[in-house]
Amino acid sequence: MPAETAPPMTAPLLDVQDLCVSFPSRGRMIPIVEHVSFTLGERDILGLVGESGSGKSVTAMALMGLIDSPGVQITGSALFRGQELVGMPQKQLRRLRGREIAMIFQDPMTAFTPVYTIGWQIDEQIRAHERLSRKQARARTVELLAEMGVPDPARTADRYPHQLSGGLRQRAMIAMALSCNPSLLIADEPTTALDVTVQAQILDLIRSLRSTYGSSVLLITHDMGVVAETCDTTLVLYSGRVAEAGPTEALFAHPGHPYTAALLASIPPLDGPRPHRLPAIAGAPPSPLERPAGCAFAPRCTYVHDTCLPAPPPPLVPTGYDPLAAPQDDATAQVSAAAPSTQPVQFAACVLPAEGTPLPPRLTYSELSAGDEADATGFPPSSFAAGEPH
Amino acid sequence: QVAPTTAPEPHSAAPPSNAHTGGTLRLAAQNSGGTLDPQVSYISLIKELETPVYDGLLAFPKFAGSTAQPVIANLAEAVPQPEDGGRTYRITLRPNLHFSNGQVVNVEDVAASFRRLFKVGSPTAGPYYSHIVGAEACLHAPAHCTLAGGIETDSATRTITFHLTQPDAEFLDRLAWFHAAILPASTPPHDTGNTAPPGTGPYRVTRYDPATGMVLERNPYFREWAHDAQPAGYVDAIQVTFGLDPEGEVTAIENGQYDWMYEDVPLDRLGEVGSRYAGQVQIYTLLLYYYAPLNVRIPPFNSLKARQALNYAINRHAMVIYHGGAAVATPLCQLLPQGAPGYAPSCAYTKGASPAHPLPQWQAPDLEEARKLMRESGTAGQKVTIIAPLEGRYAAMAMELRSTLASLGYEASVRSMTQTVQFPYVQNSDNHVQLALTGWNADYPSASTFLQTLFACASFRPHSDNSPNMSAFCKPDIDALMNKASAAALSSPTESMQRWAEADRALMTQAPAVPLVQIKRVSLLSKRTRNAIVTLNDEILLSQLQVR
Amino acid sequence: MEVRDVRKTYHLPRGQTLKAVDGISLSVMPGEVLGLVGESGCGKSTLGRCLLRLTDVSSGQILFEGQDITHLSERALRPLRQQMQMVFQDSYASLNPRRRIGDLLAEPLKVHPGPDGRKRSRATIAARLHELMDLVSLPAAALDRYAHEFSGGQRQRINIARALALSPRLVVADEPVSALDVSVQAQIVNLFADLQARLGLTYVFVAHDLAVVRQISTRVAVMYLGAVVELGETDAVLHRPAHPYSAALTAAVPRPVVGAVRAAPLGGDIPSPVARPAGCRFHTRCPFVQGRCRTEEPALRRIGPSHSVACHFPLAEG
Amino acid sequence: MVMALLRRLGQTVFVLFGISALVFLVFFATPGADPTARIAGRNASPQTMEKVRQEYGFDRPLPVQYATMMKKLFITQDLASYVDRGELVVPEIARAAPVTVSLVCGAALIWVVLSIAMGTIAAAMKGTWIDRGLMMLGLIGISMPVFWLGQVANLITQSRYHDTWLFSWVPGLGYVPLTENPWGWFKALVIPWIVLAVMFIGIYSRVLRADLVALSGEDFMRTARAKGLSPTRILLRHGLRTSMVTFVSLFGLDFAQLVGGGALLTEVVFGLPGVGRLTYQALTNLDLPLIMATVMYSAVFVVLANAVVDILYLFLDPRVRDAR
Amino acid sequence: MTAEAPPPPGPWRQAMRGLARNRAAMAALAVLVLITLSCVLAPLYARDIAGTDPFTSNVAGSITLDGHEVDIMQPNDNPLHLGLSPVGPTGHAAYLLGADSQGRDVAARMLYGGRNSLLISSCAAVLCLILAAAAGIAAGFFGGLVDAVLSRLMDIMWAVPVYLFAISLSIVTVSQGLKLGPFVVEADSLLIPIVIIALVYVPYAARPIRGRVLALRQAEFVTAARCLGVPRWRIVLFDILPNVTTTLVVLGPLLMALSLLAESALSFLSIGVQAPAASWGTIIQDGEGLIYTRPMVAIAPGLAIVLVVLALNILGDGLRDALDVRDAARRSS
Ligand SMILES: Nc1ncnc2c1ncn2[C@@H]1O[C@H](COP(=O)(O)OP(=O)(O)OP(=O)(O)O)[C@@H](O)[C@H]1O
Ligand SMILES: Nc1ncnc2c1ncn2[C@@H]1O[C@H](COP(=O)(O)OP(=O)(O)OP(=O)(O)O)[C@@H](O)[C@H]1O
Ligand SMILES: [Mg+2]
Ligand SMILES: [Mg+2]
Repeated sequence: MPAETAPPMTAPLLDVQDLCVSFPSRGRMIPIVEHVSFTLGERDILGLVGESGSGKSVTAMALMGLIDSPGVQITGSALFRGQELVGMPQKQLRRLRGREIAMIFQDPMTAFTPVYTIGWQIDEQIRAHERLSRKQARARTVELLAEMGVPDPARTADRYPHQLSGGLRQRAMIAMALSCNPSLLIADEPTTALDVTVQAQILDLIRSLRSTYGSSVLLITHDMGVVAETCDTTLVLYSGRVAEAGPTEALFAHPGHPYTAALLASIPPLDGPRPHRLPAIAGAPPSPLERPAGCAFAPRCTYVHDTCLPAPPPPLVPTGYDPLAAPQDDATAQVSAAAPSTQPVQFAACVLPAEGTPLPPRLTYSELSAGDEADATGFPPSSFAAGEPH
Repeated sequence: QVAPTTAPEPHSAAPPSNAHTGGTLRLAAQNSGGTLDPQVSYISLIKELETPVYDGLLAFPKFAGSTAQPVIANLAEAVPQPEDGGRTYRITLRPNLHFSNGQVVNVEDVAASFRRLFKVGSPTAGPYYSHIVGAEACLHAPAHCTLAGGIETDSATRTITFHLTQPDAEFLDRLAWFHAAILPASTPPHDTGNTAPPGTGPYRVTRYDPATGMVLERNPYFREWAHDAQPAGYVDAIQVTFGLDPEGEVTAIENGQYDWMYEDVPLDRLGEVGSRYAGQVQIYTLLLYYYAPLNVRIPPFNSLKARQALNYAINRHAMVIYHGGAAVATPLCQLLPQGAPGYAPSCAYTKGASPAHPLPQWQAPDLEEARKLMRESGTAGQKVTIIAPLEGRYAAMAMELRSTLASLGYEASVRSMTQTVQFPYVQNSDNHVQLALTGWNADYPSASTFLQTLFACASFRPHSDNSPNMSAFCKPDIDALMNKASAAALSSPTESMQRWAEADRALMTQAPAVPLVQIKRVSLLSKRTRNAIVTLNDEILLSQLQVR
Repeated sequence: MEVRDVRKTYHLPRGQTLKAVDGISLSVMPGEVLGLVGESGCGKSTLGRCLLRLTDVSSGQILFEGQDITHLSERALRPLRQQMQMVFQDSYASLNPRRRIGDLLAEPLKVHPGPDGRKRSRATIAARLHELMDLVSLPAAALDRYAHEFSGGQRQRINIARALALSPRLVVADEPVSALDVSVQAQIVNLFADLQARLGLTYVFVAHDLAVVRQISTRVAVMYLGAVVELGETDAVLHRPAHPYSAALTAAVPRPVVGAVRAAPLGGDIPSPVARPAGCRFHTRCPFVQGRCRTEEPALRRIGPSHSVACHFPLAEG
Repeated sequence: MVMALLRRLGQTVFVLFGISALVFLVFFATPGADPTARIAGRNASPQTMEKVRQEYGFDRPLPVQYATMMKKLFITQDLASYVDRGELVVPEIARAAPVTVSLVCGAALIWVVLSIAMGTIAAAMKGTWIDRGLMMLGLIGISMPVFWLGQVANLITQSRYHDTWLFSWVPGLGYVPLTENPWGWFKALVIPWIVLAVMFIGIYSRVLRADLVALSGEDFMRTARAKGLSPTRILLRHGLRTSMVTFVSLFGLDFAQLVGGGALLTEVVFGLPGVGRLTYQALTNLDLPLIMATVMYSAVFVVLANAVVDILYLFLDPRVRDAR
Repeated sequence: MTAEAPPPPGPWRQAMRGLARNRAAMAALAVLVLITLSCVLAPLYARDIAGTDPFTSNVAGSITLDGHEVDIMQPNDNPLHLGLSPVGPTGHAAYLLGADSQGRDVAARMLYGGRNSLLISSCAAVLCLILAAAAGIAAGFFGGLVDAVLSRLMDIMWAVPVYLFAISLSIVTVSQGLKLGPFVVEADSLLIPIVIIALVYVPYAARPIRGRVLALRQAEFVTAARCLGVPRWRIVLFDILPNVTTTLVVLGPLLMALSLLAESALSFLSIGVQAPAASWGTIIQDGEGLIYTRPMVAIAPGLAIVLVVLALNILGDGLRDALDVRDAARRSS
């Protein structure tokens, strides 16, 4: 577990506090990401899950300083090895980018400049950060490609992006990201565009990075399955806010937020008996403009009641699942995979735990299986809910 | 009008060899003139440039003044006297003449040159030389042209005898005309295009590129034989550059980059030229006028009253303004221009005049008379389309015509086409042109070219693009009058002149056209150019220009 | 519906050909849901389009209720369109952005005569529109709006409503939920199931997500490089796959359960459909490849009462 | 490859045939276009007209005339003008072409350099006043009719301010061959170059900027930024290099159109005896041989340029290279 | 459809709102409206304000300025009495910008000329769009032989530089008029430049439209319509056309700008608008002959052209930005 591999008492690799990103639109500031906090330890894989538009990519881009829309507002702090990333001058950021923090993107089809060879582009990154000759850089490139499992790496390096299959391109992308041995790799949906069989290969590769390169990974995805098999800790985003965070195992076993629970429940099972109908969540996530003042999930939540509605949104609280975990101060509540406490802690932004009515542990498929009992879990059948934006 | 800056040089057999000799004359022209073949080219630029290159048996005098009217001997020893009632002319060729390739000019060259006129299809072969015996056959079968019986040569006596089918009062002029240039007999019987055949004049063409320019250099075999007919040249070379537009040419001459421009000074530069470069300007009369032929066979101008109304109404003063004012143009209301043989000032259509009582000069439009005639003609309200060339001055004149027609009550419109297209278009009767706007200039001073060519029955050729009688006018009595005038030229030139003037007035009574304006050429020379001699027929003599 | 040895070849520049569908025969029984799975580019959509004659097939036969529709003209096909419809993957692209939803839904009702053989009146169309909106749980107000004003799930409902407007018996759904978020995907999958139960529809349900296919279909056809490699009852194919590719596919799906053990993934990438391997089309990636596989192409053969596989050495027997 | 070449050739021949047939037919359908009288000369006798008609074959059926003209144009190359008797059109074009090429190449150089500079700077400074100012300048350039701009330039440099030190070097209008006097060539052409280039600078800088801005939202640009490259390098090596594909295709077509005679207005205004002006003169005089020759010349150029652009594509865009 | 409830903003209305927010585009629109309006009011100006007739030559006339009788064509003060110059800009209502070489009021002619220029360019743009849309849609949607024939035709038209093409057509038609079967167009009709300009820009406009239609033909909503058994003509009319319309609307002002430039070029070469009618191009042409003495005659109409083309381009840009609703919608959902 990460807690064992990370040296205790050292600062985490990445410490994000209260990150907010808003974009101006028609004279208003639209908060896309609101008060997101998390930490990421050395050699840790953190999963960032959420539905489309929940702000995952924006969070990642904000960390990299890659958002350059005019008028954008980024507040909060993000300490990378003690260096503040938010507001860091571009020049300095540039030195970090690619060298200390690398990023790979969802669509390997479009992430390479189409008019240069793969090798040229990897060389370029190497030479941008290290004083190497062309030859040396190419040697490193070929070596990296080989390590990524690319067959015939020397020839592949001389090919153009469009000449490679999706899987190969994504490997090349990872090779490029790793070319300067970054301590942090941000992977924004690296497998979404790939086929399942190829996806499995890439996820294996990402998992192995930790041991071979000692990199930490921030893995962005919307696939709970991917998170379950890859990540140490998980952060669930819902409409730009953290809904729940905690060690993956704990979070999957005992979701603390109704959204997490419903999300997990609505995934059709591959094994076991087939549910008669899927426990779907009614409605759709709100757009950032129409985000409720209180809990963002309230309009779709079966457990919604008056305390959920007024502002401010419920803070992250430790879910009372682990009796050993001492309740922490609400204001400083945070996810900490490498916290001094030896016990992993799970947090949810929900009023239920505080009210003493935490969710029951996650139902297994077998429990969901028999016919209309699905409704007994509290999820109403699919319908056009009132709270949904038109 | 003609004001040569220096007096003509005294006759001398030797080429001029004084301080003014030598140097290169730099000329500018907007476009080239196509073929250099002197028997084919009908472009005045080429004629102007080739005047010091080729010679005919006779020539128009190369000096200015009132005595410079009749033709004089050139390659011929003397101007021949008509024999046989004007059917036979005997000419003796001067000895020791050389072409620029060194060949001696002999009588066979002369005969061959005339045959060649037909073989190459010279534009004037028909109108000018068809009276030579055998010419009709030559016109019909040019390839086998012999002119048998038409031209007899005797190399021993160096005589050439021309036999005509009928007397031709202008035969001598036609021997002096550019197309009658004498070329070596060996000249190919087709248009020589961009190469100039050898000539006899003081210069020869050494380079010609229609896109860029032309160079004339001295003809090494030239010895001056008659200063009045073909004087030796001053400059060593004449360099012509094509491509500048007139505005650019003016600027370039003002800046001393060129010595002479072929085109007229553009209107908006006249003021500047007249004030700052007055000393470098040559203004001289041309046998050129602008007029509007009225088609007398289709409405509304099949009505005499309508034609007269328009003649009364037109503001010829405005026409003068369009050409740059009174210094450059004169109102014209007769069909013979000033300077043409037979010209007698007469204006039938002006305020206070009538065909019966013409005034000597145009005064002002007479709108009242015009309106009255219009009422009588009953043609008001009809549609009239003016077919005019696109080019600037024509467009302005056409607009003025349109305004006048409109004020007379016609529904007038102007249709413009480029001049090359418009000129044949308005001639063809198939196009039913009511009113055309065009200009006419004489190849050489003669009354017939203005009156007979433009208004005789014979020169109306229906369905043909070549029918210079654009009015489709045909009055046998006037035709007879003109024939009489023409015939009289051989016997009594003064009577001939009077009769031409009479014919002019008779024609204007019928008003088959609206004469508008006669213009003068405004030519700009550079500061360093001297000795501009302007002749009636050949304009500025390039060979006589001197440069510092 | 039945297809017999259907092939579709695309002609690429430089004289290359791409066999998108390479000899597929299968039949769809009334009332069943046939799931079609396979990786991207294996020809699922092409097959779906061929079924509805939205692309012309290169060879083979398509029978709809016993009638050969392979070569019917567009005009002759029009009455049959009422019987078979399609729902597309991209809910946005399949709705004309410049027309109101009401117009879009009314379009099929306008061009096809009603059950009485006459043109439908405005009133019947309006009534039918409201019925349809009810059916897919959308408010009637949505009719006046444009596609871009809806969320992905809602748009997919509109697509479904349009497909159902003419009360078809067969619906081909081409990855209708792939572009949706899980939370919404479940709603749509439920909707499909509900509609089938209510209206007795027959589906051909294309998806690349095995879990979704399993949730909804009665039989599954697994496609690889333009051909069906395995066909059978859903649970049989997913839990006792007979083709190594089906096995790899099921194994590769990430499960939302921590600690789930997954078999080592398949190596290599899918070969380009332009240069399909000779012999068994899967031999380049097959962990159990043998000599025969490289030369001889296996035919789809029965291994159980309703289970067929195209493999020389199937992993399981019916 | 050979097939592609043959196809291209076939297309070219087809286009050339189409245009020439069209020109030919339109010409003969135009009343007043009969060149006989013009060739024969003013007041020529009917017999002379007849001789000309036979000599030039105007009495033959149109297809025969067409075939003869094509033969004279392409095979024997002795097609002569109808207006200036005896002037061969092929050498005439050959003489005019260097003028046009001089004009267009110089202008192209100016507009490529300036538009790339303007477009890139504007894209780099997106949203600032510099961006807006540059783009506005570009728009103004696009909005000025070239013949008018040329005249105003002439007015200023030739007349109004010719006496000042600023423009006293400006030579009179006209062309000076490069081989004769390189410096004079340059002086004579520099103002026409600028005037001709102005509009293209506007178009190209705007297109380039739009392209670069659109590209900046592309994934690969984001990748480049994530790699930690400098903004200049991203803009030039990734953005500009990719935009070059569009830029070159646009350039190829415009360049060809200009060399093919599209710079006619500039040539007319500045008295440059180039192909455009030649074509214009041919058109105004309805000089069919010259029209035919110049139109063929420009069509060949445009088709050729299309081919060259396609080949350049191969160099610039590896995706296209593989698609062939 | 129904006009009840809160009117849902359609894509068009949204675009218009977007346009209304674009200050540059609005300013451009205002300029265009202003210029159009003043051109429409040309007779009013000529008759009531300036008191001149801009269509009749008036070289022999005179006007009264500050109580002095002034000849319209003033003799030049030089010893040779060469040439006359029209009165220059007077600064008075009459002959505000001076006279041209035919003694006509340039200011009044500018307004009348603007009418023709704007009329021709807008009609040409519309006609061109109609033709291009027809050609583009036919080629793009039906493909096959139709596409081959149309594309080859476009190739042929493309192979001749636009201006050369326009000039050739103009020269042929301006001298003769057009006779198309029963339709006879007079040589001085404005229809001639309109048709010619529209024609020469068809390939320019048809190309993007064809491309768009090709994309649309592959679009899933067209497949969906086909799947629903919608007849082709309905697909063209309701699915293709509305989606092409944005392209058309954006192309509109740009084409009009191009047409205006082409018109002025043709008129400048005297083969566009035929005298005595004016257009900005013909006035420039008139001014060419006066450029050394009265440069204003050529400069003023030139500036007018620059202004209008500039405004049209800005408006076109604004429309393009505003009509990108599709992409905007994509981003926000
Ligand atoms: N530059 C920007 N300007 C304005 N809004 C933006 C910008 N970038 C992103 N957004 C908005 O922010 C929201 C979150 O976007 P983000 O890309 O982070 O979502 P995501 O969680 O990554 O979704 P997906 O799974 O689709 O990638 C979206 O609603 C998007 O429209
Ligand atoms: N119009 C076309 N022209 C050429 N090739 C095509 C065309 N349409 C599809 N293809 C090719 O045919 C093959 C099968 O495509 P198809 O769309 O049927 O795959 P699919 O299984 O639906 O994939 P996906 O899961 O990505 O939708 C692919 O390789 C595709 O590139
Ligand atoms: Mg994202
Ligand atoms: Mg598909």
